[in-house]
Amino acid sequence: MSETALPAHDAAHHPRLAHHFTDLTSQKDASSLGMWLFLAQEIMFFGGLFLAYTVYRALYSPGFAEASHHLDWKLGAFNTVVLIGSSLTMAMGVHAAALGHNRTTAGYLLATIALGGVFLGVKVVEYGDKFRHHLVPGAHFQWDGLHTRAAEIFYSLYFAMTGLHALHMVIGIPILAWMAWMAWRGRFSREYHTPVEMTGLYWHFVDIVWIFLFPLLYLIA
Amino acid sequence: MSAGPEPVPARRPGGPPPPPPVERRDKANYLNVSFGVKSWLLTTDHKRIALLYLASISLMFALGGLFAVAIRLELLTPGGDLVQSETYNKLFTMHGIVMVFFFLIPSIPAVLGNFLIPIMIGARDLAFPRLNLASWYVYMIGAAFTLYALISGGVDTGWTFYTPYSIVSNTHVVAAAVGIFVTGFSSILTGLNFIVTIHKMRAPGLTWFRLPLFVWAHYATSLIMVLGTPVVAVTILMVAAERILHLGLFDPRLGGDPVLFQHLFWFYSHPAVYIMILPSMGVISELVTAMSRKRIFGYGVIAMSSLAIAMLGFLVWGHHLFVSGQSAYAGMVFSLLSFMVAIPSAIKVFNWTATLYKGSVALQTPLLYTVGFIGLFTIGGLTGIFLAATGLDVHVHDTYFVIAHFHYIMVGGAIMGYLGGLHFWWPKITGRMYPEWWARVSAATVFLGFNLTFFPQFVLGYLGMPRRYHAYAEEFQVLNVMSSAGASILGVGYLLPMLYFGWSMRYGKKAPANPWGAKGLEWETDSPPIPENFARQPHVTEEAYAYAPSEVVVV
Amino acid sequence: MAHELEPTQDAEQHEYSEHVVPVGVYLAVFAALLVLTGVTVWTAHIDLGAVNTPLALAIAVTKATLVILFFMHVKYSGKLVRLAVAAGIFWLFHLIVGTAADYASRSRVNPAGRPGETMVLEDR
Amino acid sequence: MFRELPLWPDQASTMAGRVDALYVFLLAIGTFFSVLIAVLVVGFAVRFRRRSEDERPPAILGSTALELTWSLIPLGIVLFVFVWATEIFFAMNRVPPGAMEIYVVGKRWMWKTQHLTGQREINELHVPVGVPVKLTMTSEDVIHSFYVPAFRMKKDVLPGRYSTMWFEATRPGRYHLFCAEYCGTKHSGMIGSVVVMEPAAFQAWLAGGAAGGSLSAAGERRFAELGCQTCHRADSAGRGPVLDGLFGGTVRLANGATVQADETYVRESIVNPAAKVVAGYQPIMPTYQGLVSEEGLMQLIAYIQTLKAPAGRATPPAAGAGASAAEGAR
Ligand code: HEA
Ligand code: HEA
Ligand code: HEC
Ligand code: CUA
Ligand SMILES: [Cu+2]
Repeated sequence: MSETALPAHDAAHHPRLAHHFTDLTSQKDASSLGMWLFLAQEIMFFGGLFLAYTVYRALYSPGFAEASHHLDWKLGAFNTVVLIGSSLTMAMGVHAAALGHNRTTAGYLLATIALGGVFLGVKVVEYGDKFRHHLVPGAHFQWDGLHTRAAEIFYSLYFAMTGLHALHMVIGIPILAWMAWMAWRGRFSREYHTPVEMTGLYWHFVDIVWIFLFPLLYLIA
Repeated sequence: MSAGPEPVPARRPGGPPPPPPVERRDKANYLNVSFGVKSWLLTTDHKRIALLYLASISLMFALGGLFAVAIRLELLTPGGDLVQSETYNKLFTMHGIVMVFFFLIPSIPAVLGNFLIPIMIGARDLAFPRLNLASWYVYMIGAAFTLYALISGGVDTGWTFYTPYSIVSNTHVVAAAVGIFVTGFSSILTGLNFIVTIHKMRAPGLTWFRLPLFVWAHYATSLIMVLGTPVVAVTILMVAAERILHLGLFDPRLGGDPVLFQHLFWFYSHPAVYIMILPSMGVISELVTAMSRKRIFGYGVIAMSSLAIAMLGFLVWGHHLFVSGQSAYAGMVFSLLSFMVAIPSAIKVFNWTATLYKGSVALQTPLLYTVGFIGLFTIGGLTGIFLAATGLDVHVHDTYFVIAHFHYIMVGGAIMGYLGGLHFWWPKITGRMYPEWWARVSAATVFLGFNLTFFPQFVLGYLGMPRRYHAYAEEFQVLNVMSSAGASILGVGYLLPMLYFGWSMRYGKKAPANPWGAKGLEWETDSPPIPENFARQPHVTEEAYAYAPSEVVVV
Repeated sequence: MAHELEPTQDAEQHEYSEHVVPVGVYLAVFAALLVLTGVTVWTAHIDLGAVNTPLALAIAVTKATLVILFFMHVKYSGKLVRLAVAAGIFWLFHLIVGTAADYASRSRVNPAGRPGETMVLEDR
Repeated sequence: MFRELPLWPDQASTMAGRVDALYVFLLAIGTFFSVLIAVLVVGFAVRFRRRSEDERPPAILGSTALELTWSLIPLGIVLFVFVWATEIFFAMNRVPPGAMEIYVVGKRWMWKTQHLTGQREINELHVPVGVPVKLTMTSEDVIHSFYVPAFRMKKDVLPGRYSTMWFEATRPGRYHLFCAEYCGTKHSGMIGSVVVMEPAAFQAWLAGGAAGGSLSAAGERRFAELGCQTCHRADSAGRGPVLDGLFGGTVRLANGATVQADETYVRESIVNPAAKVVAGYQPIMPTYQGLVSEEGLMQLIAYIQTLKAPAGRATPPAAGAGASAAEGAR
């Protein structure tokens, strides 16, 4: 066993380098691996609901089809486009950050927030509609089709899955706002913009979940 | 070997003030570097966080132990006479929840793992120190919810939360569920931190196959934590949602399927039993070599068997559902896969045994616990084979046979490993030696008490005494009395370390840097370690456990 | 000596490359995602029998892959990140397939049984 | 002394011996390996204890041959156990044809059993010796588990569906019946006994009190009370399908699928008729959920089972004939 001195963090080292890392690259690698592991965890988290969906869809396929017809696929499609758009602005934001363009980054992040807001707004409209039509599972659930129970299960899953998805967006937006603020204050640089990137990964993940939710919930033939 | 200039403590702008310069090496360590409550509650030093965890989980263990004492008292007599059946049901539920989620799952990883992994790999800290502190707070928040559930009246669903009972039970299921949900994230964050740390922070020269086996075991454990825990989190969230929002996912009255809940629950909770045993196996791998001052037998095989257990462990969850209404064909496949997990476990046991052969075995406390672990884990594991045998499990499922099986592994195995590790690294953690004589007495007491408590339960189980029974048939009494008697001995055995560990922190003999003459980076630094772990960046130039041999035997 | 100081890392040193993706790539991916969304909606409204759902899923997988590879830069990332992605997806797959196997075999092995029902093998 | 310290449960079914044999085998294997490991570990620790601080043990790095040995031997053993256990498991799941049928309803916290001949029991079950008995079980609330240690048989009883279990008792006597799945406050009080009787004694017991007539007769009355016959008439003039000969056959559904008409199907048709609509009919049948208890449902099923096929429908299996028929089938 031999040893060398601990790396001396001389004055030249980057202010964003934490004491237990030797250089920015390895610090960034660690963050990025950590974030991906977090996303793997998120996949499994949603996975439980996707499993429940798979099982009940197989058990109650006619009921699911019937229930799905009461969702407005046009709103769903609109939201899909909005969310894909927000993914694009997010990617552009990260791109700008990587080039060290702080102001541009802030602009793209704000656009992402705006699109996220639109998405959530549409969701609120949809949820309100479900409330009015007594499609919220529970004591007041009403269904005039054939498959009352299957429809109730479907709407349980609908609310659980879209609700959890929306919750992720609600968490994401403040983080985006914070990133936008930091970018506006010029905190990022070519060398150091890891937080923007990590936020981006999270936001894209949320987008991917919706990419699956849309056909599975709105488009059952 | 190159010596650079004396290191200058690093600091981040706006961060805490730099630790004192390292010239006063023998004086400045992570314990005395700063004082006050704040210096502990806001620390990002993995060593201090480990101690925060140690304190919290010890309290939780005492709490879970008190529930166990109450259970054993009630079961002294066949009539349900000590407590009401409602109370009894809450007792075993809280016992299970506290012991599993708040004690055993965090025990070794969050205490010993947190303390040792960075040191063992020659790093200054975990990859994400603040996340590490956050995970302790998350744990505490989860514990607070669970304690709230407890104080406001308890939960009575069993630690398994089976639906539809957990949906209709009128106890505080939601608070307990939220508690488990939240703690789950503490475990995910710890696992994530470990994985990144092990990948990214290893000292120069420390290649994968030079890693101590303790680190391998934690790597495997962390994989389970990250990939399994979220599933139970969302499942338990759905149960809470069923109660609050009346979703019908698991409620047969609403068209849901309760067996789906069982699938989801065990998809995590079976791998979780390996979260509980793998770290302990890691400890034992360290202890056998250190206590016999000999290279471990079959390093690569032990390392790989940890990964194999973690992987295979994800494929067997259906063995808890043999009589639940799962398809018999699925049962058959899950049974076969359960048998397969036995192989890597067997490999470990045999390799440890072989390591002792021709060693220079110090018969000190850590070794006593090692021997205890190997014996009791073997019995617990082999009875797992009984349970994995479908035709036999139909009879013993949900009887005391299962209770005995898992206490043999979790109390006899995992806790023995935990205590062994705590004794072994106690000098490193506190800089003091524990009193060896008392420690041996306690190890012997735990071993005897343990067997007297749980061996009779195998017999009870095969006789057909169902678990979670508040009152039982008369003919089961003798065996139950034996078990309760054993539990009181066991309790004394556990109380002793709590007392002498506490005593030793003040009065114990000062520990040298390497009291065991053991190999490993953690023994190269001071006891207790300095805040930055190493004064100089260590370089690793040799295999793990490279005890200078008399001869090298290649078989 | 400088390189000696670096902690040992996995074979590839840089998990995350500084590769700056041209904006054109982002726009192309965005366009592809829009088109695929259109295709999903379109195919959902024509009756393809049993093919509908697998097709919708296949399109969703394609879209997700595009997002992961380009927006999330996995195409330019190291092995370790790819491994993490693969692990997440594989485990999800495994969770669903493992459980579905139970439900599916309940009906297959017992002609009288249907999914969701206790299985009994009857010698009728 | 040994009355107070029992070590082995009663053996009272055809399964008990088979399960015990496997258990004894596993005990032998388990003891062998536990003792082997214990002797080696303790033996090595003592034999090679440290005698001086400067001892230098040899470095034994490992051995592929040994690793293979101690992987393959356990592997062989577990594969053997697997085959053996699976054989027993499938035998447990495969109900012999013509088994005598008994219906069981679990509810917090009691067991209610009904014989086809109409006897109803609470927390007791009388069965004849030497006759395969099939239990069709369901729960009114949460999951329970029907467990008779002396038979080595156990099966979870779930709400909303039927689970089946069978056994053939071999020794007259009174045995414990436990609820083995935790079901709430009085889970440990959800116990009773299974009384195994000689066939003659059992016949006498059956002849005793069948207060309400046979199970199917009770079902017939319920059928009339609930007004089922307004739609389901034997002459196919009703708005619903003819139920004669339905049971045991296959039914074509409106969505093209076919299902087997078993207990679960009939039960679902009554409590949730829209779930599976018979081809050629409108989904007009009202749901009877909440109007019929689980026991009532079982009576209806028993009744529908007795409706013999008019020409053309598949023949339903022998049912409702009680012990004698089951005996004949063996
Ligand atoms: C740390 C915890 C832990 C560990 C490691 C294990 C390990 C194993 N468990 Fe256990 N188990 C639990 C904790 C654990 N279990 C708990 C808590 C429950 C009950 C949950 C509840 O319902 O509340 C349970 C329940 C349980 C069941 C369900 C029982 C039922 O409810 O009906 C089954 C069934 O297959 C099972 C099997 C196994 C097997 C095959 C292993 C294997 O991994 C064991 C492998 C080890 C060995 C085999 C020993 C070493 C080998 C040798 C010495 C060589 C010789 C070997 C052979 C010849 C085979 N366990
Ligand atoms: C890590 C897990 C763990 C641990 C360590 C234990 C430890 C013990 N368990 Fe535990 N047990 C479970 C996990 C665990 N158990 C689980 C998961 C269940 C299933 C629950 C369910 O069915 O839902 C269960 C169920 C269970 C039952 C079955 C209840 C039933 O089904 O009706 C019994 C019965 O004997 C029992 C007994 C014991 C005993 C005697 C100990 C002993 O080892 C405890 C010894 C400890 C002490 C005696 C305390 C020592 C004293 C102190 C630490 C200090 C004292 C305190 C102060 C001074 C304040 N346990
Ligand atoms: C309003 C008329 C009506 C009443 C009253 C009614 N049914 Fe039905 N039943 C139908 C119709 C129509 C169908 C076929 C469509 C379907 O499956 O839902 C049917 C189907 C069934 C089936 C499935 C038959 C098959 O061939 O597969 C069963 C069993 C059944 N009913 C039992 C009952 C019982 C028992 C009652 C009384 C408790 C009852 N029904 C009351 C109209 C009725
Ligand atoms: Cu019914 Cu336990
Ligand atoms: Cu398990």
